[in-house]
Parts: sequence; C-alpha cells; structure tokens
Amino acid sequence: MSDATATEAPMLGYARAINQALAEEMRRDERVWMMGQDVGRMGGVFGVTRGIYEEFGAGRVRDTSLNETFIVGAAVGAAMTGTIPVAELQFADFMMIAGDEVFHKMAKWRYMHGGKLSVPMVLRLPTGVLGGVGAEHSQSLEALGMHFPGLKVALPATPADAKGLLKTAIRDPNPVLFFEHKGMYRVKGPVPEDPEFLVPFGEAVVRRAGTSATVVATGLMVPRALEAAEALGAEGIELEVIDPRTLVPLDMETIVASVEKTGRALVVHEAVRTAGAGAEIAARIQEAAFFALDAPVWRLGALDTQIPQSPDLEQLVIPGTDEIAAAARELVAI
Amino acid sequence: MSDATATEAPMLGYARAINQALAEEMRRDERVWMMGQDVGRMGGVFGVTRGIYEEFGAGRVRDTSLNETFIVGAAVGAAMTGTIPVAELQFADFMMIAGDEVFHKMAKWRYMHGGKLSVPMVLRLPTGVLGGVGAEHSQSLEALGMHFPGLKVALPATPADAKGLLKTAIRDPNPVLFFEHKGMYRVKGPVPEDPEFLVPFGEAVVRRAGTSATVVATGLMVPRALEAAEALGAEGIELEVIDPRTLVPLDMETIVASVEKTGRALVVHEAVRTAGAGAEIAARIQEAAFFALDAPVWRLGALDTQIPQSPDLEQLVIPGTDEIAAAARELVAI
Amino acid sequence: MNELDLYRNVSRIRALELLLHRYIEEHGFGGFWHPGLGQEGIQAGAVAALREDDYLFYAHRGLGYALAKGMSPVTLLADLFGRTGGSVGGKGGGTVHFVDPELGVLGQGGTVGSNFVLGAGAGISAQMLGTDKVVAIFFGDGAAARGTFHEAALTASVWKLPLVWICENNGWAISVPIEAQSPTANIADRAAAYGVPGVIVDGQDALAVREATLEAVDRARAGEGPTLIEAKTTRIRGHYEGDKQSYREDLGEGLEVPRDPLAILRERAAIPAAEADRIDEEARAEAEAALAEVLAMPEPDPDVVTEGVWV
Amino acid sequence: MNELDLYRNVSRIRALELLLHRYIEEHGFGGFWHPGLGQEGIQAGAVAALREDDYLFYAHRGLGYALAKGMSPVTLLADLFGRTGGSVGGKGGGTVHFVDPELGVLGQGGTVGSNFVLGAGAGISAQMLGTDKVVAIFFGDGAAARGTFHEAALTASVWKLPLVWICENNGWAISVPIEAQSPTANIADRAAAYGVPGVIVDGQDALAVREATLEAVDRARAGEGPTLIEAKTTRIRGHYEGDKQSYREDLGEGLEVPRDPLAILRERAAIPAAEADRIDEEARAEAEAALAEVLAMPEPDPDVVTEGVWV
Ligand SMILES: Cc1ncc(C[n+]2csc(CCOP(=O)(O)OP(=O)(O)O)c2C)c(N)n1
Ligand SMILES: Cc1ncc(C[n+]2csc(CCOP(=O)(O)OP(=O)(O)O)c2C)c(N)n1
Ligand SMILES: [Mg+2]
Ligand SMILES: [Mg+2]
Repeated sequence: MSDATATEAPMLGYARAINQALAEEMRRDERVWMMGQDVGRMGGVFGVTRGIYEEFGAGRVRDTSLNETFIVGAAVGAAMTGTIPVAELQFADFMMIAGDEVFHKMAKWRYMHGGKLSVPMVLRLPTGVLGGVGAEHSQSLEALGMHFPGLKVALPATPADAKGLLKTAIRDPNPVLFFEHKGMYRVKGPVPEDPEFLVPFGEAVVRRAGTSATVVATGLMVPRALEAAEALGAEGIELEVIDPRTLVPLDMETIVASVEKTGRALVVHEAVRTAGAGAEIAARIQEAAFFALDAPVWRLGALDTQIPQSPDLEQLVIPGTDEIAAAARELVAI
Repeated sequence: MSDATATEAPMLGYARAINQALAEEMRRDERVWMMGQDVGRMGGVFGVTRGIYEEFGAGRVRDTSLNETFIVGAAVGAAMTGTIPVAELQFADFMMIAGDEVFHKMAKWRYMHGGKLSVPMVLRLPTGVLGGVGAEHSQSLEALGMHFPGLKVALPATPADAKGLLKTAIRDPNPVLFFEHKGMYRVKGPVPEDPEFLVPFGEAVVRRAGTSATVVATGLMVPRALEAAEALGAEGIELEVIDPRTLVPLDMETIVASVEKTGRALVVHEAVRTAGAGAEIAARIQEAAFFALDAPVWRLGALDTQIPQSPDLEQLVIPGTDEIAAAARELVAI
Repeated sequence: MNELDLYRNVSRIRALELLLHRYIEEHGFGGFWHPGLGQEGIQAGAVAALREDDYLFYAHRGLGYALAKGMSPVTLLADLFGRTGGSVGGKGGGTVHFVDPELGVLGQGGTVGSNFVLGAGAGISAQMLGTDKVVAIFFGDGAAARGTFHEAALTASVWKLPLVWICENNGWAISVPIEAQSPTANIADRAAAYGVPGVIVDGQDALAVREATLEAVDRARAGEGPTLIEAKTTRIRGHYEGDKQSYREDLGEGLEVPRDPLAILRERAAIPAAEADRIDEEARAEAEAALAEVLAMPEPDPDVVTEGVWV
Repeated sequence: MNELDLYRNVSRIRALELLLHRYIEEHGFGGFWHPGLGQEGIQAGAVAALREDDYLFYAHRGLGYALAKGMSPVTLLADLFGRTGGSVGGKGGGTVHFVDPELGVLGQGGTVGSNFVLGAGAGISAQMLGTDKVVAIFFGDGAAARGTFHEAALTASVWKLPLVWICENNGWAISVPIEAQSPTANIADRAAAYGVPGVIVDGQDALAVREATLEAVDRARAGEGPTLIEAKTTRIRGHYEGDKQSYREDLGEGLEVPRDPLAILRERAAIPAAEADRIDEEARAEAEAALAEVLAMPEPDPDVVTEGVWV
C-alpha cells in the first residue's frame, strides 16, 4: 500500500512525482511515448515533463500543435497498433474539444470491434482551479469518465499517489483518464523511489480514521477535508476521511464499511455538485447502507455556475475547508 | 397544463408534433431559423423537418456538411447577434464532437462575458436507441447537460410535450438541449393545435397516481414505466409515475411530495446508470425526504457497457418493462 | 495483384452488393446498409496497392474495402447480420464495424471522419516501431469537411506519416450535393494546403485507382509522407438502402451502373469475355453461399453485450 | 481613420503593453497576461478598416483589438484586473474576456480557435438580417491548426459569409515554432483550399495591414465572401508574462521591437517627430491614468459569481 511505503520515502513535489513516473515507465518499456502541446522542448506549460524530451528525444516525446482531436485520436490509433501513448491535453477541459475521441473512440473502440483490439493509453489531464484561468481551463470533469463505460479514471490527491497511480495507469491495458490537479503540482510529500512502486486501481485509502461521520473526498478536497477534520477534532467530532483515488474502478466496499460504522456520510468534490461523481457515490451509499444511515448522505461541490476568471472569486465557487467543517458539523448533529 | 389540454386534441405523431412546433415558431418569429445535416431538402434523415424548407426557403433552413463544431458554434454566434437558431445534430451523440461548442460556448458565453450577451438557441438532439445504429448513435447523454451550468435540458416523452416543450425552448432566452427520442418519432398522441400551446419548463407531470412507490422516469422509460405500473396494478401494487420532462430546471417539489406520500422511489432512465441523471435525482430525493423513506432509493439504467450495433442485443442493455416491474415489486416488498 | 485478381475482387464486391440489395428488398434489414454499388472499382483498386500487413481504416460504403483486404465474405456478412460468426462476435449489425488485426483491418468509427486522426496514430506507431507499414484511410467527400481531417493532415504532413488518404467522391453526403459542401471543384484541390500531393483519378477505372494508390503507397513507405487521392465516382443508390432520394434529380432508382468498373476493367485489361463471365459467376456463387451460411448461424449469446468493455 | 489616428492607436496599445510589463514585473499578476508587444500594428491597422458596428472576435494577444475598436483602456484594464469597472463585471482576469455589444466586440473563447465557428455564426445573422455588417476574426498561427477553422472556412466560403480572418503569424504557439506546425511556408497558402483570397502582409506596417483589411472588408460587405489575411510578425515576449522561453534561441528577454510599427508608421505617414512624440506622451499618460483609476476600483461583490449563468 502506497501510504505505508510512502512514509519512509524522500519528499517530492506532485509534479516531480508525475515526471518520475513518466521517465521510469519510458525507461522500462520503449513502447511508451508521449505527445501533447509543449510537452517536449518546453517541458510542459506547468513544467511537469521537464527533462523527458532531453532523455528520450523527439521520436518518443512529440510536441503537437493546437489539435486536440489529433492528440487523443492519434493516441488511440497508436495504442491499438502496438505502442503505449501517454497523451496530454494541456487542460482537462479540452476533453470536450476531443469529446468524440475521448468518450467514443478511446472508450468504445475495443468493444465495437469485438474485443479484438485494445487501447492501452493514458490521457493526462491537468484539472481543477489554478488561479485565474477561468471557466474553460479550471473545470473538474471526472464524472464524465464514469458515465462512459470503457474508460478508467484516476485522480491522485498526493505526490505518492500521483506517481503510483500514473505508473499503474501506463501498465493498464485499458484507456485511462488521469486527472492531475494543477493546483497541487507544487505540493510536496513522501514519494517512494522503487521503480516497481505501483498504486493499485480500485483501492480507496482511509486518510484519517474517525467514528462521527464518513467524508469521501477527491483531489484537492482531500487536504481540505483533512484540515476540516482536524478542526472538528477539537470539538470532539472525529471524521473518517476516505480518498477513493480512482472513480473507475470505484472501491465502494471501503466507503460502505466506513458508513456502516459512522452512520453518516458527506461526499465532497471540486466538480460541479449537480450530476457530479458525488451524486453517484451518494446514491450508491444509500443503496448499500440505507439501514445503517442515521442521516441523509450529503454532498458538497462547486455551485451551479462557471469558474470566474478572477483568481479571487474562483475560490468562492468550490468547497472550502470551513464549508466542509460546517457541513460535517451540521450533519453529525442530525 | 399540457395533459388536460391534450386530451381533447387531435392525434399526431411525436415527429409531426415537433415539425408543427418548428413551423409555428418560424411563422411567429422570423428571427427563428434552422440548421443541420439534411434538415432542408430531405426534411431530415428521420423526416422530422419535412416541408419546413419548402415553406421557409434556403435562407432560414440551412443544410450543412459534416461539421458539427460549425453547426453548434455558428448557432451560438448567430444567437448572440439577434437571431434564434434551432440547430440539429443528426444524433445526440454528436454533442461530443462539438463538445467545446455545446458545453463551453453555448453554456458559458453569457456568463464569461458578464451577462452582456445572451444565447437564445435550441439544439435538437435525436436521442436513444433506434434499432441497429450502435454505440455512437444510440446514447442518452442528457446527464451532461445537468453537469454544465448554463444550459437547460428538455426530454419530451409524449407528442404533446414534444410540441409544447420545443415551443417553450424556442421562446426561452437561454440555450436549450432538446433531447427528442428517435425511437418514439412514430408514437401517436393528442397534440393541441393552439399555436400558443406551451409546456412550461420545470413542471414535472404525474403520469399515473399511486401510493405504493414513486417511479421517476424520463423519455422512452415513461411508457415502459406506465406499462409496468399497469401490470403491477393487477397485483395490488399502485405505482405513482412521474415524468420530470425537463432536467434543467428540475421539479424536485413534485417528486419529493410523491415520495413523502409513498415512502419509496425508483428512478429509471435509458442512459447509462452510472453517473446518470438518476444518480442526481436519487441523491436529491434522499437529501430532501430521508426520514420519509422506508427503503433506499433505487435506480435502473443502461448497463455499464456500450450499445451493441445489433438491433436484437441493444434492448438487453437498457431497462425493459419487465425489469421495471420486477424492481418496483422488490422495492415495495422491502 | 494481377489484373485478373483485381477483376475478381471488383466482381466479388459487386456480387455482394446485388445480393444484399435483393435480400433487403425481400426481407428488410435490422440495421443500416449503405450500398457501395458502382464504387467497387475504387475499393478493390486502392486496396490492391496495399501490402497484406498494411493498415486499413475503411469507410461505411459497403463491404468492399475489407473483402479486398482479404476478409471472408462469410465473416463480413455475419457482422452485417449480427451473427456469431462475425469478426465482432455478433455485436455488429449494418455497415459499420468489422476487424481483422492480422490483415491490418483496424475498423471504423461510427462518427464519419474519425478515421483521420486514428489512422494518423497508426502511422505514428508504424514510424516509431519501424515496421514500414502504410496506413490507408478511406473517406467520402462529405467526411472531408470534418475538422479531424484538417488537424490530422497538417501534422501528418509535417511528421511525414506513412498515410494514404483515399476519398471516394460520389457527389453526395446523404442529401447534400458536393457543390453545397465544397468551395473548390475537387477535394484534391485541398492537398496543397497540407503540402502533400493531390491526385485525381477516375473511380470507375480500377487500374487507374491502383496505379495512383501504388505511387502514394511507395511515397509513404519511403518516408515522404501522405498523399491525398480523390477518386471520382457516383452514388448509384440511396445513402442507405431504403432512402427514397426525394432530394435527387440526377439519378433514378435503378441498379444500372453508368461507366461500370467491371466493363471498363474487362476492356482495359483485355480479359476474355468468357473468362470474365466465369469469374462473375463464381463471385455470385460465393456471395450466395456466404449469405446462406450466415443466415444459418446462431444469434449471439446475450452475454456478449457486456463483454469486451474493459480488458 | 486618418494616419494620425492610426498612429495614435498603435501608440496607445504600446503604452498599455509597456505599462503592464512594468507593473507585473513589480507587483506580479493574478491571472495570465499574454503580451502583444510588437503586434500593435496589426491590431490597430486591421481594426481601422472596420465600421463602428462591425463585429469583432479578438484573440488573446493583448488588449489592442478592443482598444482599437473603441473600448476604453479603463474598462479593459478593469477586466484584466478583475475589477467592478470592467465590461464583464469583475468576473474577468487575464487577457481573455471583454465585451461591448454596441461596438460589436463579441468576446473570445478561452479555447483558442473557437472564434472561427462563432464568428461564422455572426456572419450568418448579418446575412439573414441584412445588416451588411462584417465580422473580423483574429487568430494566431497556432490557432489556424484547429479543426474549427476548416469546418468554418469551407461553409463560410460556400455561403459567402461576410468574414475577414486575420492571422497574426508571430511564429510561435507557446513553445512550438511555426515550422513544426505548418507544412506550408505561409498560413495564407491554405486559402486556396477554401476558395478564398489569401493575402500576406507585413504585420509591422500598420498601413499595409489596414489596406489589406479594407479590401477584404469591402469584399465581405459586397457579399463576395471571406478573405484570409496573414500578417507576418514576431512574438517579442514570452507566451505569457513570466514565460522564460527556455525553448527559444531567436530572441532575448528584451523589450526592443525590431522593425517597430511605430517607427515604420512615423516614416510611411510622414508624421513630424514632435507630433508623434506628443502622441506617444499622451498615450503613456492615458495608460497610467487608466491603471491608477482601475487599481482604485473596488473588488467585485462576491455575489457576482452566481450571476449571469442563466437569463
Ligand atoms: C460526424 C458525423 N456526422 C454525421 C454523420 C451522419 N452521416 C453518416 S454518413 C453521412 C454522409 C457521409 O457522406 P460521405 O462522407 O460523402 O460518404 P458517402 O455516404 O457519400 O459514402 C452522414 C452525414 C455521422 N455518422 N458522423
Ligand atoms: C484549444 C486550445 N488548445 C490549447 C490552448 C492553450 N494555448 C493557449 S494560447 C496557445 C498558443 C496559441 O498560439 P497562436 O494561435 O499562434 O497565438 P499566439 O499565442 O502566438 O498569439 C495555446 C496552445 C488553448 N487555450 N486552447
Ligand atoms: Mg459522398
Ligand atoms: Mg503564434
């Protein structure tokens, strides 16, 4: 398990951890290659791929133009013909520009063709609010990956998971949407150096044990939920914080077991609350643990609005630590 | 209310009802125009727009090529400059080809530009299984419209609603995703001739009154739920069947009031169950009516798979009448 | 492939076309069938220029592409009728998906024009793996309007990907005539924008199509990049079998093929009438036998609907 | 617009560029600022050819487009700094969105290249409503690779929509040089594929840009369809202020503008140095006053975040 291993490991930033995973997997398997806007010479607009181009060259690290349908579609074609592309869209939002390629070709090609072909690829998707990049560069769209069968969906919330989940994604024979939070690129944490360090898909991790209520949080909401939990700890409210780490596959066992213990659940994500991943998780919790629930399952997510371009205003749209604490406090009081 | 009015009205097919709405609104307001593949001379691949081109001419009824980003994007540009486009994508699935135009430009342009511009347009989206059109021409993607604020979402389940909701959509100053079920185009029902017949958005309709459980169904699942309800009636189980008709805005009042009466809820849609509209509706039902519930809220939807190309197999993927009846029977027994 | 074998393939495709037309008129059809009647010369001619291991992304206009690449008519009809013997295990239906990795038949997207970007990707992997394989991508005049063509073509040209784009310009995208879709007289006129050769050939002349494609394939294999070939033809039937073509004045409802590729090939390859007739006869027999075999195949097991979503 | 006013606009844009550069170096900046230093001649020159009620879809490279169209620097800076006085009510930040329906400034999509299809739509409505308005669509050499250009251009040409496409070819798409993006030497070489005129002008020469644009605007207004104008220029600064440009050898970190549009205009329009200096001085004063005014503006009320989603 990542966390156990992680604690003795050297400290590394989330972006560097991703960089390490890419370099290690490209060294391990020469079928692995990269493509995207500015991922080569520049090392990525967020610096995530620095040094990869220098080590592996222009053949395996390809800078593209403004052609999102090409980036994803060509990756699909290259994946079904013997290579393992790790494509990057500069912003996760751009999945919608290549929607046919992501949600139809990547997700369905194998099935439509009788399982005779497979599409082993990873689509790297810098996601979430960054500060001033606005309505079309700040979205959290992971829920879409759950609604289109055929994809797997990972969203690491720590540097260790960023590395371990990406390595697992690259080795997975299925197409994977890899949502890396661009607001967390500089966050540091212990990251194992072992080149065989992998974080399995479909295994949620309990970030904090507690008995008062279960908080299911993803991405940037994991640290915020943990902060909220610390604050409430002082009030004698002990939140159990669970990070699913992958939404497809989704580890409901761990979540349900926790809810059966606490009797209360709050699901928190940065994505728009309406029809977000939290709706599915909440619906499944009450399907599986209805008679163990002492209160309705609650959800926090972004408001039904756009992310304003203003860096000051955008934080008002997504859940903050205080909001999480307030909601949990109220939920526990029911 | 549509249904009252509807009962004395002449019988008309669902496709003809849409055709009537288009013609009436184009007569009423010359700013209204149409664009899409084969909507003109051919009258649409499903014959829905027959006669419109002949009446209004090539200037207001424009046949396009295979350019989905143009169809939607140009409609957005034309909408913000004084016209009211009714654009058609030949299949709802093609929203993903024009994902940036539908979910970013249509949905966000007004907000991003300080509310100074508006985007009064309708995007007509033939949706659902038809018989043999496969994984990329049969999907039900209405849930996406709920996750991207700024859009309104309508899915008529009867010819009267098809006409009344489309007329309301055309008169609405907001961009509307109009999901017309291509498998229901030939279904007949009473359709008011009054050119002022409008079906309001955000008003669910109780299709059948009952006390045993509440079934929330949309689109093709409405007739199937009603059939299932008739079957269960013989067993003394009385289902209350509610058709929301629009998902944005969503009339939770009517749904919650019913659940508070019945104590049980089953949400049924043709879309993939995972992360579908049913997840949001189920989550909201238990948020609002938790202490009135005698059992968990259940959901039926398409399996986590693709729609096979085979017309015989596709029905195995989406909920059928018997499945709805079986689920309701089991739910009531809890 | 010699002229006789080329003629045989054109004839085999034609036999399937006519047989399916008759069958569907009598019995109807579950999915959609997009007849390629009259376009057989392009499909057989272009594929004749490919190596067995070259990649093929076909279009929706019939079964000719895959048949010419070596797939059996039994497999293809089984896919068409959604039977177990098909290459997609009974999930098929209509002219959309069939596949044979060994023969490089990589499939098709239901969204027309999605082949452009996927095909470019197959070209990247051929380039990276050094297999010197070439990718043939078929598409129609309508599909050429897709943004995917533009995005793929620009980068494919700069990266010198081993691609051959074969446009079957039959003058129509369902009900929309080419004049309403293209500002230029020819689709090939767009090649210059991408810095690639644009070649126009008579699509009714299978030999001419083969020649043009051979040149493009050699160019691609030599690392000189993509070529855009436009084969002029006519859509004889409706967009799909059953399309009334109310929007169309230029042609009737018939089955006659003006400038029939079979006739032209008989003449250009100087194939003795008796021999050609015999080949046509064999082709009809093959098609009928294949259909009979397929109709006798069992329907797929319901469980297949959830198989193959994930590995 | 006479030469003096054109010079004034180039100078006003330059003043904002230099002021923002200094300000951001000292104080940093919340959003992203994409400097247009050196490209002022294109922005002022092309917009000078438009009628006040013509439509404008601008690009992300600075504030020049909208300033030249008549929006006040106070409004534009307020949008840039996300203050209440901005045209988008404080929701702004960075060079993305500002709007003025009266002046035909219709905005920009954050996804580069989305203007192509939206702009075409504005052209359709102008055509339908018979307003004889023209739509100017600015974009960069990188944006020209988007499929939206292809899809919009084909139909805009066939429908003879009143569009003028103005490509600021500054040689870079962030870190990717034009040679790695375009198989042809010029973006304008693509015009023939769409059956429209392709015009190349020196982007440092505001008068030449204005002439070329005037011709295109007349053509569009006369119902003869779109024109593709490529203005050659150089990106002087990084993609965004703060971009180290590690990927770049051709230019340093400086602020000097080779072939400065101001110098060229002074000479070509024979503007007396004293007068030009005075205009530059006024421009600097205007920019500084505007910035001071904006920085004194209140932050927007938090409630704005949920306003304007639906009508
Ligand atoms: C992206 C997309 N748009 C529209 C359709 C519906 N459609 C299927 S075939 C077709 C016409 C294609 O015309 P062309 O490419 O010329 O091929 P042809 O049918 O003439 O062989 C259309 C519009 C589709 N399948 N995919
Ligand atoms: C569709 C899309 N892809 C990528 C980006 C990220 N991006 C913003 S500007 C830019 C480069 C644009 O280059 P160009 O069009 O030449 O304009 P320039 O910046 O040179 O003025 C990129 C890749 C984006 N905003 N939208
Ligand atoms: Mg065609
Ligand atoms: Mg540029």
